[in-house]
Parts: sequence; structure tokens; C-alpha cells
Amino acid sequence: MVEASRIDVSIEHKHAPEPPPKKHPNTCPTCGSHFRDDELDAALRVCTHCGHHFPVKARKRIEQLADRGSFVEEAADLRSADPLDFFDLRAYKERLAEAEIATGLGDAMVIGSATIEEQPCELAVMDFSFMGGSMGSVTGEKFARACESAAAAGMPLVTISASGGARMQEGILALMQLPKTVCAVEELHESGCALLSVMAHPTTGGLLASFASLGDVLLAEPGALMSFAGPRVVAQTTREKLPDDFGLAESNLRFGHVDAIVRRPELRPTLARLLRLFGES
Amino acid sequence: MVEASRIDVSIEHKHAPEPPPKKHPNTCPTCGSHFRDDELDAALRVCTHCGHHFPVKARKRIEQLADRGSFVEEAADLRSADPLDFFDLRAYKERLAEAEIATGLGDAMVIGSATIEEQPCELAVMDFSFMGGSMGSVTGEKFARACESAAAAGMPLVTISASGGARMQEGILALMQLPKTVCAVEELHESGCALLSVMAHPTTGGLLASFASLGDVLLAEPGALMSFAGPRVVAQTTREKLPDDFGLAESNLRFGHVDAIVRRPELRPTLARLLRLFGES
Amino acid sequence: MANDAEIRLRDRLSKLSGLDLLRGARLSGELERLKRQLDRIEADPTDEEIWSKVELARHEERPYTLDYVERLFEDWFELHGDRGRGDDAALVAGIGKLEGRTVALVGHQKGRDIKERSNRNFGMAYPEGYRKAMRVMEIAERHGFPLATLVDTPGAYPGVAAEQHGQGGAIARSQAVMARLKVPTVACIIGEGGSGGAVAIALADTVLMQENAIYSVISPEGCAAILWRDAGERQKAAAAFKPDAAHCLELGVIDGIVPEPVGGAHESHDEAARLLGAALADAFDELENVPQAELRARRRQKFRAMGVLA
Amino acid sequence: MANDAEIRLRDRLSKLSGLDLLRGARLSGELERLKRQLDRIEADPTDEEIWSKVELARHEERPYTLDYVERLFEDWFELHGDRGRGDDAALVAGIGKLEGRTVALVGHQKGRDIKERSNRNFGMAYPEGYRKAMRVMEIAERHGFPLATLVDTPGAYPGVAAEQHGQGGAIARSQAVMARLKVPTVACIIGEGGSGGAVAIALADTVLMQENAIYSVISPEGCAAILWRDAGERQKAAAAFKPDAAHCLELGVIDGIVPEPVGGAHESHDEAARLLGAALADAFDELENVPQAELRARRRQKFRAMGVLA
Ligand SMILES: [Zn+2]
Ligand SMILES: [Zn+2]
Repeated sequence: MVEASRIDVSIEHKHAPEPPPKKHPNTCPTCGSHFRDDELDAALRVCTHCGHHFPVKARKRIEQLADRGSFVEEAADLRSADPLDFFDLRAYKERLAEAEIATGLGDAMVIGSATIEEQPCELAVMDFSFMGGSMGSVTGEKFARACESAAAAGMPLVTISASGGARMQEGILALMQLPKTVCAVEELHESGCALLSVMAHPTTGGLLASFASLGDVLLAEPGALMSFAGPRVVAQTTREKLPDDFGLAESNLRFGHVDAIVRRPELRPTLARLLRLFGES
Repeated sequence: MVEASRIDVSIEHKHAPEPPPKKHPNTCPTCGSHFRDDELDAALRVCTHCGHHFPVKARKRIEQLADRGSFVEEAADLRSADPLDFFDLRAYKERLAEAEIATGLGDAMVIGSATIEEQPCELAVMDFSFMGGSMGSVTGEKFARACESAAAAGMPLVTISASGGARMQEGILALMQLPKTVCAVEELHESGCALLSVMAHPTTGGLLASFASLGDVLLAEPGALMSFAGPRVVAQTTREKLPDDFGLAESNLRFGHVDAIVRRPELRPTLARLLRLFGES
Repeated sequence: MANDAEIRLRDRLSKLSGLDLLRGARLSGELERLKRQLDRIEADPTDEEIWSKVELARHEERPYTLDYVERLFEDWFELHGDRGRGDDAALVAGIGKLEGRTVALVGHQKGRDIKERSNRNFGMAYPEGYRKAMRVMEIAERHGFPLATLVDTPGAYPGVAAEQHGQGGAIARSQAVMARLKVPTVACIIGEGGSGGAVAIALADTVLMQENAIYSVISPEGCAAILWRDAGERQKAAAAFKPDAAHCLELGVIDGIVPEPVGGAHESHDEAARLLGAALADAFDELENVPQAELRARRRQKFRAMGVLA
Repeated sequence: MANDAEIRLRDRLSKLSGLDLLRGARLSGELERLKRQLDRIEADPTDEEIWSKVELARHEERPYTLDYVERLFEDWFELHGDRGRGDDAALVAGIGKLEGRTVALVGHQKGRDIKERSNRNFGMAYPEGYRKAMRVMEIAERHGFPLATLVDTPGAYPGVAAEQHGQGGAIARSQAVMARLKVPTVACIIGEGGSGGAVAIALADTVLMQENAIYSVISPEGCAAILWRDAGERQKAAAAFKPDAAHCLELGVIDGIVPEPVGGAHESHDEAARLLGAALADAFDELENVPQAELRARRRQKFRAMGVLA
């Protein structure tokens, strides 16, 4: 075994969120209620019994937020290369192909323009089901293009994060997506446009350490894990029992790191309000 | 009596530093050693037995720091008015006259240009013996003029603070010296010049809440009290026992509020070094 | 002294009378108000009148920042946290629409009932509160939102943790941020303007005071305890250092007085809000006419000139 | 891929050959060094070579930030504290003269003996460390001092308090400050460039790596534990994600490699410092020729272009 001080300092990890015990994805991990797909969708994928927020895939999220028919996708054709010819237990190329088949997405982020309650904005929405929402070259590039589209149109950018962090399989280039997206936010801000950042479960590692934290306004969904290092890594390093709400949105609010926790039914009107406030750049 | 929450929130107080028990001013309050004036002066007014830093009056401080004969005083003729016609147990005018006679100073700050190890700079030095070093209109004005002289000559401003805070007898105008000196620092900084702020015992209240905290570099003398509210006020409000080093320079260093604690014999070479670093604006 | 103040007010009156940007109703209100202020200054307030202002400024039914926000701002969104340590409830910040304009707002907030008072720490902020304020000021700057601040605090909190977290430095830096802003800024003292904790968010282009607000270097009790060695002499102290709006206007410390409903702001929160809203909007309208490049220089010059020399 | 890197290097070589601002001795050293780098890239490092770099990067006698400062800076003055909560010894910052120029420096600092290691937290900074870094970057900006950063950290500290104090946000904001600076900035990875904690201070105009430094998205052990489910597979992991300088140069992530003494920097701190000092000074000389208005735009464009798409 290697020393703890070596292993545990890494911040990127796929398993950041304690995965709910592998029941049916429509079974509430908090109260055990089970829902049909259409029931859950009608409730915006929030448990009608206990309020648990189920994960939302990128396209479903866009449906929930954007005015019907307003979303125009951009850069849908971007695909990851495999610059390191990366092979762990399986080839990165294979993982990518599998993720694309499973999700119907080219990578872990979907971008495009839309309106929310008639307020124009650019959207950049992550999808945790594509390789844990990890950020590699494509996600970084899509984010940068979303910033550029927003700046060109003079409208705010709304991001919904759901990610375990940087994509290890792209090595140092994945890490470079942190400064890349940070530079893109700076350019966006200089053009006078706002970044409204919504953090869904989970927003960890490289996401929290780059654009997701740089919003003019930071919103979080209830119960979302928002930590730089994941609970497992922190527990291993410090050998301490973690607080029950370690890294959760609620703890982050208390410690001053987010502006508000917004329940999903209020997310669309809240974003609309913020777009009215920040919209005229 | 009035409620604690009313009395104790005031931040300005003359008695901030626990005054050393009223022994002879040349008796060390820490170890009890007694010194002749010339002995103490030769040791820069530092106890040769225990290192206690005795107070230093403004002109003596300038002598300690500036190259011999280099100091050229400015604005020596400024005197306080009495805009409120203030009278507590005695008239403010009387207190002013008495302080001038006792100290030979026009107010609690002396300003002028000088060189330190041949590095040109502007100096603004406070004198605690003039009404507790309290900041009224004259101190604020002198500070602002010192900033303007420094900016005009393109050289750094070195301040030595020793003050209980704003001068109550000038009422709201004393409070206005906080934003006034803050604005002066901003103008100084925009001209490209540095502010090097040295905090001697005590630097409290309105001083800590204005220019003294805005130096590019913050130095403190050992044992200097640097607190916004004085220990007595804090103890009264919170009804807690204070930490032994409450508000002291050493505690401020630990909590990240100063760059270094500099013993008096090292102050001149330290400032000279900083002037070499910041000097070419 | 009263002469200077008179001249300033008369000057302002004549300027206002010739100004056609101010909307009709409000203009006459403004004129009326300034005339009343003039009358009041000509009759120097008595010691009792000053003390009654102190009591009104501290009245427990007086409207607080969020009472005004609720009545004046549309699409209000409160921003939380200093992004470092916590969220200080004694100081609230957010953005909203004030008469159609997106405005950033920072204000002290006292609590109404016992629990909220303790939660809001009686409007006495920690450094975390001032850091939240600075953060929101920077959002205002980035997006060109005018900044309004509402001051209502007995003072910054004097506690051990507050000192350890850098109370003095936070107050200094909050002023420095305000001195640096390029957007128009208006501050209004709406209750107690207590010392450094107040001025931390009051380095503004236009500084207003409500009719019954107080603004002072120290609380009357604190001043009495130190100078008279008897906190009970607070009325004497208040009379000596004159924290009332009329004197602050006289001394050139504030730019105008915002009228309150008869009897004080607590008599009608709605009417008090209407009057405050009109004053803020007028102040922003006026500042909009100042060329952007001049705004900051003027602000600094204004504070540079404060003080009285012999 | 090797072709791109070759082209980049050859391009750089030809530029250097035609450049007369670089001083004689150093120019030939630079040429020599680039030629060696070129040779090395043409011969792709083996898995064993990569692992030996990891070991050298972590060598316990390797020079740390303050070892370089002591040898390279005159009139060095260390700045302490984040002005909010504390002074993080895992990250040092200060100003000093580098070849006659006042330069601000920020760098991770590991400890040499057991006590210092613990005090320096093995070079793993808390958010307080990054806040100190930002503060010193702002001093650099205000006074026009070029900024040098030395990166040497296994990663930002993963602890409960670090999270509560906003580790992720601090790393994001530190990068944002660097993206905003108008002064020239040079970063050098001098040991371990571990993930977010490293890149927090590495968003620079010129990013260098010492010959035996590593720069990676995750530690080899962390990667092995997750992807191979066995931390023991760290050599395999390192070989797979290639954290060595040659590969970082190939991938366009860094702008140059700083040579080390034969056997590694630990063999001679003096010689390692001489080589690093020359590289930093050259980098600043080059950046001085970039029109100030372009510098920041170029920096952002450089990072904007990072990544490889299919
Ligand atoms: Zn449920
Ligand atoms: Zn002694």
C-alpha cells in the first residue's frame, strides 16, 4: 500500500457521490417510494412523498427549463479524441462509444440557446449519466462556445452542473479544462454578460474548482453534493468521521458558498427572475 | 444603566490599551527594569532586559527611522477647529491647547518627506501622547496631504500608527476621517505608489478600520494591540474571558491580518528593503 | 454655522426649482421637504429634540432594510454568503428592480422578534457581513448596476471571533471597494448609523439620512461612559456630539434628508417606504447625469473635503 | 502527435536562434536545452522513465520554493496571511528582486523535516493559502510587478475544514484572478503539479516545467485506485496518463522545460536554482516584449485552445 498522504490528495474521483443503493432508478433512495417514469417526469423528477431530487438528464432538464420549442442546440457534433490512447481496464474509446449509445449524447454537456419565460439565454447543461458527467476536452470546449454564444448575443449563460470532476482518461488535458473554462467565464464577464450557475447533485472536483463556482449567482438543488474532494477521500485522509451534511448544498449555504438552495419546481421561475435582473447587458 | 447591547457596540474609546500601571514612564511594565532617558533612547526605547517596546513619540520615531537631517516637515501649521463647540467635563479647545503644550505638536500626526537608507519616502507618524493619538480633522487632513505629497513625488508613503481611534470631540466629522483617509489611499494607489503601514501600540478603532489596514504591506511592533473594539468593550459585550493575546500583533499574525512583526531595531532596515522593492513606481 | 447650511439648502432649493427632470408630484414634495428642512435648521434643534431622534432611530417598530426592500423592489433576489466562512444575517444583500432599474442593495438588518434579533445579532455585523457586502458590490460593478446601501446598525459587532476574523480590516476594505466603484452609489442612514460599522457601507456618491435617523462616531452611551465616566449621561453626550440629520447636513456629512411620516417611520411603513423610494430614485436620476468618468473622482473629492480646520 | 511537438520545438528553436535580446551565454544554453528536449521527445519516454520522474518529483531532497527564493531573490520579503482567517504555511508568497526586477512570487512549500512537513501540511494548501495567493497577485497587479509562481503540491488539502472554507471556490477564483492580471506571469512546476491545487496558481502567460517535475489531473495512486481499483497499480496509471514534462510539452500544456542538474534537482540545489532563475528571467524578458494590451488576451487564447477534439 502507498501512504495515505499520497493516495488521498487526489481530488478527482468518479465515486464522489455515495451512489444510492442500486435499486431501480425510479425508487426513491430516501423514502423508498416507487414511481412510474411518467409520474416522476410530471413531478420534475422530485419525489412527491419526501422531496428527494432524482437526477435529471440533460435533455430532460432543458425540457423542464426552456420555453417549449425554444432550445436550439449548438456544437452537437463535437466528440472526444483519445489523445493519450488511454487504456485502464478498458479503452477510453470504448467507454466513449458505450456512453454515447447509452445516453444518445456526444459528451457530458449539451449547449444551445433558449428562452426561459421569454427571457433569452444560453444554456449549458451537464449530464451525469455520460461518464459521470466528467469534464474532458469536449465539455470544456462546449462550455467555452456557450460563453462565446452568450457574449455574442449579449445574454446571460445559465449552467446546470452535475459532474464528478475532470475526466481522468484525458490526463492533463482534462485538468486544463479548468483554466480553459475559467478564461471563458472571464471573457463572458468582460462582455458584460452574467453567468448563472446551478449546481445539481453532484458538483464536485474540477467543476467546483472552475466555472461552476464563478457564477454571478450560485444556486444549488437540495441535497446536492458540492465538494472539491469527495467524502470518501476526505474520510480516508483525515481519518475523522465526517459531519452528516458534509459537502451538501445545505452545508455550503451555511458556510457562505451559495446564494440559495432552490427546489426544482421553483428553478424555472427563479432563473426567469434572475434573467430579468441580469438580462439587459 | 442602559442595556449592554447599546453601550458596548461603540468602537471608539480612548482607553483601548490597558494602560500600564502608572509607574514612571521609563519603568518597564513587563519586567520592572528602570532606565534613564538616554539609555532608553539609545536602545530605541526597547527594554534591554525583556524586549518590551516602550511607546515612541512622533519626532523620536522620525529620528529613529529617517536618515539624519533628511526629514522635511509638511503642514505643521494645521490646527483643529472645534466645530461642535464640544464640552464634556472640559472644553475640547482646552484639551487641545493642553495637548499642544504637553507635546509640542499641533495634532496627533506629523508628516513630511525623508529618506530611509537613502530611499526617498513620505512619512506620516502618529503620536499617542497627543489626545491618545485620536484621529480628527487635522490628522485626516495631514494623512491625505501625505498621500498627495507621496503621489506627486512618486514615492511610497510610510505610516506609523499609534491611536485609540476617532476623536469623539469632533463627532461625526471624526468618523468621516475614515472614508476620507480611505479615499486618499485609493488615490495614492492609483498613482502607482505604495503604502507601507506600521502599527505600533495601540492601533485600534477607526485607525484599524481605515488607512492603517490598507497598506500594501502591514507590519506590527511586538505586543502592539491591534483591535477594532478594545478588550474592555469586547469583554463587557460578550461577557467572556478574552484570550490572553486578544488583539495583539502576535494574534493578528496568526489569524492572517499582518505580514510580519518587526522588532524595532529591525524596523529601519526592513522599511529600507521594502522601499527598494516598492520604490520605483 | 447655520448660515452655511442655509446657503447650501437655498442653493439646492433653487437648483431643484429649475430642474425639469424631477417628476411633478415628487418635485413639489421635494421642495416642500427642503423648505421644511430649512425651517428646521434655522431653528437649531434642542437637546430634547436630539434625544427624541435617538429614540425614534432605535424605535422597535421602525422599518428595517427588508421592510423597505419588500415594498420597493420588484424581482428581489437575496444573495447569501461571503464565499469564505459564512452568511451573516446582520447584513443583507441582493439585487432587484427599483422603478424598473436593476439595483444592487446592501443593508444592515435588525430582527423584529427576540429570536430574529438574536439571529440578526441586533444588526451588528461580523467581518463576514462586510465581505458579503464587498462581494455584492463587485457584482454591481461588473454589471453596471447602481448600488444602494441602507445603514442601520449600533456598530460592527465587538466580539472575540469578530476581531480574529479581521473586523477592522474588513471595514476598511469595504470602504475601499466603495471608493473604487465606477457605478453610482447612494447610501441612506435609516436608523442607527453607528460608527465604523455604519461608514463601512456609506462611502457613497450621495449620502442621505432619514429625518429621524442618527449618524455618529460613537453611541451616546459609549460617549457618556468614556467622557462623562457615566453611561447615564447619554442625553448630555448626544446633545454634545449632535448625531441628528439636521446637524449632519449642516456639517456637510450628508447630502440630503429623507422625510418620514408624521411621528416617525414606524407610524407607516408604507409611507416611509414611498418617501425613501422616491428619494433613492431621485438620487440615482441625478447621478445618471454625471459623466461616468467624473463620478468616482467627485465621490473621492467629496470625502477628501470632510473635516473642519482652524 | 510527436510531429506536432517537434514542429513546435523546431519553431521555437528557429525563433530563438534569430533572437538577439537573449544574452549570449544563456542563449546558447537555451538552444542546447531545446535541442536536448527535441532529442528526448523524438525518443518517447518509456514507462520506467515516466515512473522515475514521479519519484524524482517527489524526492525528499528536492529543492522547494524557499530553497529557490533564497538563491534567486534579493531583498526578499515574505508576505503573510489571507486577511480573513489565517496564514497557510503550505503556500508562501512575497516579493523580491529577481535580476534587479521587483517580482511577486507565490509558491507551494513542502517541509523538509517531520515537524516542518506537518506545519507545511506536505504542501497541501487550504483555501486560506489560495486567498493569500490572490491577495499577493493583486499587489503585483497594482504595482506592475511581474508574477512568478512555483507549483509543488500533491493537491489541495482534502479535509472537512478545507471544504467548509470553500476549497473549490478558492481554486476557481485564484485562476480567475490570474486570468485577469495585466502583468506578465510565469509559472513553473518544480515538483508535483497535483490537480486543481496546482492549476490554481498556474494560469500563466508562460508555463514551464522542470525536467523531472510531474503535472497531472490526479495522482498516480488515486488514478490507480479508481480506474484499476488497486492503488498498487500506480506505475501503470502513471504510464497511462503521462504526467512527465515531455508529454506535457507535446500536448501543448506547457511552454518549455527547465533543465535540472544531472541526476535531478536534488543533486545540486545551487545549480538547479541557477537553471530555474535563468529560465524565469528569460521568460520575463520575452513577455516584456509583448504589448501590455495583448498579454492578457494571448494568455486567455492559449488556455482557450487547450484540449483535443476528434
Ligand atoms: Zn422519497
Ligand atoms: Zn522589560
